Amino acid sequence: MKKAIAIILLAFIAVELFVVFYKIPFGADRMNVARFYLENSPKKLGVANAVTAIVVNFRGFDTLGEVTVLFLASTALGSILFRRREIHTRLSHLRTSVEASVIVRIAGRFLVPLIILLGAYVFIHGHLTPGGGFQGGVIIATGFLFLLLAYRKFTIEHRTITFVESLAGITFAGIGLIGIFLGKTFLENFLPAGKLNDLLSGGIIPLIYIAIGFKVAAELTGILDTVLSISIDVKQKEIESQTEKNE
Amino acid sequence: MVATNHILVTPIYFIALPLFFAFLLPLLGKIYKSFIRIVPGLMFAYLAWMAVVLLLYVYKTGNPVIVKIAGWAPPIGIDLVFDQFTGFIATVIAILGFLVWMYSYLFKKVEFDNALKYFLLLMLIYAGSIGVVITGDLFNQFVFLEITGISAYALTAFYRGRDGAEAAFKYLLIGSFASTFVLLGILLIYTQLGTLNMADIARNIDKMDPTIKVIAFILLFTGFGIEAEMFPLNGWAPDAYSQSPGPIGAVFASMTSKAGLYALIRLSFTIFDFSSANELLFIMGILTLVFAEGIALRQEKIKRMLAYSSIGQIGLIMIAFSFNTYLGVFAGIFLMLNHALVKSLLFFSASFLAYNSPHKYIKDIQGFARYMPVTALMFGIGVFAIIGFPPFSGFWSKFYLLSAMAEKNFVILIILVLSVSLIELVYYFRVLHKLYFAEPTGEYQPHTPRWNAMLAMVLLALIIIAIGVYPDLVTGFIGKAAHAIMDKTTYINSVFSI
Amino acid sequence: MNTILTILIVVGAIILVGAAIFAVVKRDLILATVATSVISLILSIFYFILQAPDVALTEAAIGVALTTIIFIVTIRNTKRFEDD
Amino acid sequence: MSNLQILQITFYGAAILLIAIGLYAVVTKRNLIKIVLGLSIMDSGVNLLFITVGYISHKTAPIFSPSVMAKYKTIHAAAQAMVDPVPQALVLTAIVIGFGVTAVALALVVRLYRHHNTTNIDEIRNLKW
Repeated sequence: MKKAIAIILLAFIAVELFVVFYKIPFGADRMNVARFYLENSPKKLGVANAVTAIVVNFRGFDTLGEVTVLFLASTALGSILFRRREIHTRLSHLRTSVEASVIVRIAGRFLVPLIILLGAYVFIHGHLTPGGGFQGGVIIATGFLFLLLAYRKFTIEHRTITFVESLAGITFAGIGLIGIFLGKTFLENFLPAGKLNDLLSGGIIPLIYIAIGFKVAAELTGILDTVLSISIDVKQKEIESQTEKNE
Repeated sequence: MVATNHILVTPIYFIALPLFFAFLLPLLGKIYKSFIRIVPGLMFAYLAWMAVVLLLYVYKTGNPVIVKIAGWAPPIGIDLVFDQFTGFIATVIAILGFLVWMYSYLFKKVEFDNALKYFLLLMLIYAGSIGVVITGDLFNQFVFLEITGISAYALTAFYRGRDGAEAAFKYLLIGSFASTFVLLGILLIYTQLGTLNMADIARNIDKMDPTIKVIAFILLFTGFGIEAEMFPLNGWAPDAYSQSPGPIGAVFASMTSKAGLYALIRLSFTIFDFSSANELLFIMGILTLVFAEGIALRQEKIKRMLAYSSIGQIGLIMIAFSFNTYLGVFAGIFLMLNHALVKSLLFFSASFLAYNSPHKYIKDIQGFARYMPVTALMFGIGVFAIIGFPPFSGFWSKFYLLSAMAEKNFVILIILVLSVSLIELVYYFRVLHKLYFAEPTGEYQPHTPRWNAMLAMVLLALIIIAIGVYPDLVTGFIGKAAHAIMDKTTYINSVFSI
Repeated sequence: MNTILTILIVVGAIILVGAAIFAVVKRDLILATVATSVISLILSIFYFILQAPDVALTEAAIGVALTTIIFIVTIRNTKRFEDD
Repeated sequence: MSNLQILQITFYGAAILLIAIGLYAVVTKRNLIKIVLGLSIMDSGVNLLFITVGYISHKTAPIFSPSVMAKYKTIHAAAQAMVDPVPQALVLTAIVIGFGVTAVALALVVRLYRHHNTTNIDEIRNLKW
């Protein structure tokens, strides 16, 4: 009964939304400010990828907020799950009950550096090709995820993660603040724009995107590490309950 | 000078500094542990001072301070608007942020790791709330709303108790609904106008297809309404208020709900031009008020009671704004100020009362006034102020509200507001009676506030009394703020004149 | 876009909606999670067709890989099956 | 029907159905993980809607790569042949934010499971409303 009402109500909402969106023609050009972005990201900023120019410069403030959301998520995860460090190191061998196969481990030895290199390539070329700090950061985090899953002894020093995370965050906000100290505005470009499609072009944009790349990689690795350590906590609990029974 | 870009005083610092120090704090903590408490405090103090300076500047010159970001003038880039209205609310939030920090400086459960997270989250929820208020861009407002939301979820689940996670999950669910609605609304506006800047949208709103305009308005109104604790989507609020650490109740009342309300008001007053928006605001306000005060009467736990009373105040504020007259808006802003100050004082003092009662029930606080006279006195001042007795600030806010109603000849509404005040009187005095006149059940060694919490509460009480005795302290600012929010053209022109 | 691509897109959309319904109805949460990663995969192809390579990359990396991983870890540490 | 119309119905329909299915899961399902799954499906629907709206037929991705510049010669001509980049930038932000919210939600689920040993919403007292 409840489900039927929900389905009818949602069908109504869906139809209503569809009717509204059907009024918006598909594939039509309705750019307004976007026209300006497209014209000026190569001209004024020397950035080939217009999405990068918007994400990092025109609407860079959103991106600062977005990085903050990820930072918040990793902090929140820590505060919600109460990671217990000492247990973590003592029981880290419990993360995977079965060791990954030899093939996986050997493949990992060759693959992981390549994955990390690919990630770095993606965020260094963020202003030229598709992808950038976020995508590159995620790719690097996937590399660390592989390590965490394949090698049961592999642990990530949490201090390093915090250090990279903080440093990258300060770099992002700091580059923004330099703009103010130079008498310009927050996050304004203060370096020469350079030639379009050169690696060294786009002023501060590649710098910020590299900082974002490091930050995202560190944050996501931290999140994955925290999430994967849930199982350690659970196993710890099981062991505790078993020893209680035995006593 | 419309746009200031002073190196020491610029609205951008309200967001840039908390984020910068939030990223820096884990490193600072490694150098010297107490930095994690001191550095946020210095920052909050600086920002509160800066807010006052900026507000005085705006008040004296009459020019809003508008900064562009990344060097692009709106609508190309994102802009921050610190005008008489947003500036006033931002200043209130900034001052309360400093007081909340002072209150939690020696917060009891603070061990290193937890303290780090607590102050991080406090800084980020502060940056998010001020960001929602001063940003001039709709999508940017969404991002700040998300920052506020996620820090609020984390703070709700901050304690290990079993109910915190439940409250946080509930909050997260409804908050995700809100963000989906807001996103869809932003998308609809973008497809029609191709811009995300609020002033640009307001300028071109006539160009929107009428149906799409209505749907976009409803989506955004619902989304922001959830954050503002509007009926019927406020089921999360009492749980979140009562499960979070003591001072965070004050943060929710004075910062996050103010940010949501601001977004709602900006939406109805500036961005859209519906005359029926005021009626919608009015109806939702009445429903929120009646529903919340009715439930507050039946609450057994002190923090839940305060939470429902807080929702009721939000309803009153919505009603005041819905009149769309100068006096009504004036009363609304005064109510916002009063609510932020008084609810913070109530939550500050009540969290000590609740902390010492084992199950947080009102009946457990019998005779606590003997053991913690100052806290009880502070709670008493808060109660008198929120009901609207002179000489507290609440008196003036209710006075202006009633005169706004009288001006419009809303006799029934006047009766409603007076009877709501009576209901408030009943449930607050029940607590006061228990606090002062009931016999204590046994010997207590209560946990009493330390000097920092005491100082924060006394400062708040002094502000409340000062405004109550001498309302001209704030009426000038509030008057200009009311003019600023009602004057759509000036807002648009000043944004585009930089 | 030409006709063949159009047909492929329609088929993709049907799979997309089918996967979403499967994800909601299926009681085995692991399979439901796999269905959502299928959704992300098709979406990222759609984004590519709609000339948004940046978003396609992001969706592929976050939606297909990371979200799925954290869901699966959570499910492995709670209950695998949904019960009424 | 022209191709464009079919595509319009397909993309808008798929996106809105995703939102509706996600909403259905959030409203009716009793399993916490299913609810979070519903939220992420809902987010995906909104994101698809954004990208669909930004698409302009017969135009290319907004990247001024050497090959594009060789084809169109001037920046102005190339800019005329590109899709709207703004929704793409917004979706980038939205995807990352959605991931953050999902991670926090799942952490809360794990904590609820630790306290109550269940992921069923009905067996957790306060969550009923």
